Amino acid sequence: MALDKYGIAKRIAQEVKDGYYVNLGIGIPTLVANYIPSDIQVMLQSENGLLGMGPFPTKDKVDPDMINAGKQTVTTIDGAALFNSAESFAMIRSGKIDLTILGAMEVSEQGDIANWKIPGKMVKGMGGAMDLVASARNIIVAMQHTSKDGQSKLLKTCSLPITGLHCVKKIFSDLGVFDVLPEGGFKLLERAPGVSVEDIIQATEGMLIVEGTIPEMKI
Amino acid sequence: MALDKYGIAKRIAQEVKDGYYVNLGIGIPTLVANYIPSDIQVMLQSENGLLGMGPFPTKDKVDPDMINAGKQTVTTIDGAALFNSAESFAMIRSGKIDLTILGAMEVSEQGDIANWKIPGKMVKGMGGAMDLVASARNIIVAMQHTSKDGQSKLLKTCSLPITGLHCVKKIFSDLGVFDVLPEGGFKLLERAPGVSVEDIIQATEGMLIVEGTIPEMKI
Amino acid sequence: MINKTVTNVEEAIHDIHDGATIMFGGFGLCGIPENCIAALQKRGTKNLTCISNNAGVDGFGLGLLLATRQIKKMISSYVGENHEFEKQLLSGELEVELLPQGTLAERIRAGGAGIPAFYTPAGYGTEVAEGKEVRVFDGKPHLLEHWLRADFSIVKAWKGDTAGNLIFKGTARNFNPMMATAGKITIAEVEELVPAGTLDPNHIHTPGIFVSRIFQGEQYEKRIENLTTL
Amino acid sequence: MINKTVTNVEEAIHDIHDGATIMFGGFGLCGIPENCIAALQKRGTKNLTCISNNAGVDGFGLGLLLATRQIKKMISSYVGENHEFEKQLLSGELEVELLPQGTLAERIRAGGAGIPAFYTPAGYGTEVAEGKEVRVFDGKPHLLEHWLRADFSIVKAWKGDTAGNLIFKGTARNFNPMMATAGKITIAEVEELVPAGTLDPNHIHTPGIFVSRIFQGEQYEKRIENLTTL
Repeated sequence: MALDKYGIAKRIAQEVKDGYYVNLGIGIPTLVANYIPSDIQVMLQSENGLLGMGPFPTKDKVDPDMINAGKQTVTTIDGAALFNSAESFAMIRSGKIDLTILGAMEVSEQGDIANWKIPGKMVKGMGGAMDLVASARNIIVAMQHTSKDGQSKLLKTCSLPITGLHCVKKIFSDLGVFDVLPEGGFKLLERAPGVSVEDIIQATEGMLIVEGTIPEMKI
Repeated sequence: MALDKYGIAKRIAQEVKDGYYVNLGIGIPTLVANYIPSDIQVMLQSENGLLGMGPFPTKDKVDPDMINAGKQTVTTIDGAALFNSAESFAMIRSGKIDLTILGAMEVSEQGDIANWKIPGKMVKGMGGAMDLVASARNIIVAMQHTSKDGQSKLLKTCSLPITGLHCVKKIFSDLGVFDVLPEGGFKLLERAPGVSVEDIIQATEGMLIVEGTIPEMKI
Repeated sequence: MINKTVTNVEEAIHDIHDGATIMFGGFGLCGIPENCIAALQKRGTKNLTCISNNAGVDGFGLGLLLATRQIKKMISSYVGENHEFEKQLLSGELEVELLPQGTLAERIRAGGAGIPAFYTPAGYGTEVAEGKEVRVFDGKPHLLEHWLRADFSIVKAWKGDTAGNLIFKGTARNFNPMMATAGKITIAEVEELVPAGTLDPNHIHTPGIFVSRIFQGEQYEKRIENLTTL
Repeated sequence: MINKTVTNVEEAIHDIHDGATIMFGGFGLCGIPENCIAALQKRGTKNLTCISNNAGVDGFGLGLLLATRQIKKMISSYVGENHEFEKQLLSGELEVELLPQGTLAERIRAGGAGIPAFYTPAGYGTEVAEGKEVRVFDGKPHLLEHWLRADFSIVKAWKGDTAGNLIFKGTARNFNPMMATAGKITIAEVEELVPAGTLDPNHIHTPGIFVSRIFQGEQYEKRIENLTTL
């Protein structure tokens, strides 16, 4: 059975290593924070000006002056630092973030990502995503494998306006885990529990590479 | 009689107006601070990262972590702010300094200034002077009119490596006060006490403009 | 001491004219100049070009000025929270320039730092790159981006002093410090205005030289956009 | 908590190799990393390219490494205080690149901000402009300047915590915060090292993400260059 968004977040949490500085995008990526193992030390960066983001506050600790990039009320952990938006993106552009987790509407087999605009329909804006994908060393995407009407979102080429070229390193969808190869193509690494390789082939428009036995993911 | 360096500083102090942010260079400019009238409010900027520089400290208040751009121990006044060197020059380049007072080895009749290097002999470096002369709106120079061997330092063109082009607005020398005209030329505005127009003509190599009666300066 | 104090919000914004370009500090509803926005709505100043990371929400923040059609153009990075915005944009009533958030922040910082242009990798290969010079550094393509400056910058700080020095709190800092440097006239509203000499010079985020006018806001609602608790 | 603490200065500088490019914080003798400089002299690391606003004085600061001929090249803005420096420079033993102080600060800031190049008016029409691209913005000529980065940045702060966060004091801040951002490896020595969580996040000048190693210096002489009193 395909994963729900919590399942995707849980699987991605395994990618977070001890000592990492991590930027979490809006949506599923934000949920990842809830599943990071408690025995590793991680600093979450929020591009609105906070390094060392903690959990949501208890009701009595809510502070309207302390939010994350998704405009949710948050707290700080010991060792946190606050800074302005220019300093925040200085950090991002200079490659200090070890892992960046973003949502996406589409990803191409070349690692292009689209996540900010549907012409004529929806304009949210790119926020910090274009800066992140242009500079971060290690970008992984959390997304649904297909749209609500069943169209694949892992494509040969993106149909929507793109956010960045050749930047996505890994995809975690509700169906599986995929490396985006430097030479192009989605290499299947893991299947979601109960999802078959056949299901994934069906749901993937871009070039899918399946080598040997594909293990079921452990979450 | 020609002014000494204290006299030059005293005369320049009259150029400082209420509400000004002022940057003082090393040497005679630093002395200007001592003569600013006490009834006007001024903020002195030191490019090493201080706005709101106060007088030298008393012996018991000396702090090695609080110096000016000339590496002298200083104090802060109420309303002072500290910042890093990049922020300091952001302030300077964006034109927020109302008055900049610099020393010079030579000034040309076009307003070029040379004050950082004597080839083969002396290399101090330009420090912040090149940034200041390239960006500040209002640059005045404090200098001796002639070198120790009697050579004029107000020249047709600078002989030394220049610090900046077309930037000096006014010169205060030991002999007088001069506007540097936008079209070129030193326009004599005031004579130092006891110094004749003839003395000034003698000591000035660059184009000197003398119109009407030239008053003696009041200091 | 140089004194930047004005008596109230009306005096602070008295010369903001129709057609002005204005920077507004804030990220979402966090750290926005509530008092100045409300006063601008009351004053009815029109045809504004607003530079702000977001566009408020329906009924609060810049959403107030959108509702009254006082904004001609928005320069922002993310506007996903505002339905009125989306409506006016899709209908063509509102001009919009969307920029990567880091590019927006850096262009404003450049405006206040006297840097007319710089190169950044963000946006290469996207719509944002259209018409922009591309230059390769270390094998990586970058876009030439120009500074942003404004007729007025309106920022909101936690504490300020009469010399114009500002201290921000928490993530309400965001775009405020850069915007404070990039306005021809910079207006600061603060929660608490104190005499010069009260704030530790080592803690100041925005030196007073960048601030033209400062006043204590009458009241701060500080509306929360997404209240999330454990 | 991510912990950046190392036990002592030897561990902090253990991998600085001959030929390394190193940024040193400080303005004059104010805010310089005294302990690391002394340890580098002891270690004898050679052929260094040093990026530092000044070059110390005879017998203190970078003057120590000049005396032992450990420095191959200096990139600075003002070196007027050091006779050994002037001697080595005029004799051709020492390579020197002199830059306008604001350009030096901004190039280092750009290195830490991922901005490969920018335009500044400083130095146009002077020796500094030789070989540099000139471009006119708003009628004013500017020079293209590239970022500066280093193999190691060595900075000195007043207080630091185990997560690498730094707070500077007075004018000892100067070049330290920018340099902290521009080193492949950044070493911070501090007067007082405290546990993470002790410093107010709102007062931090350098976020810990930029700092690779931190330790408390054994002793600070803090020599004064020009003692001036009333």
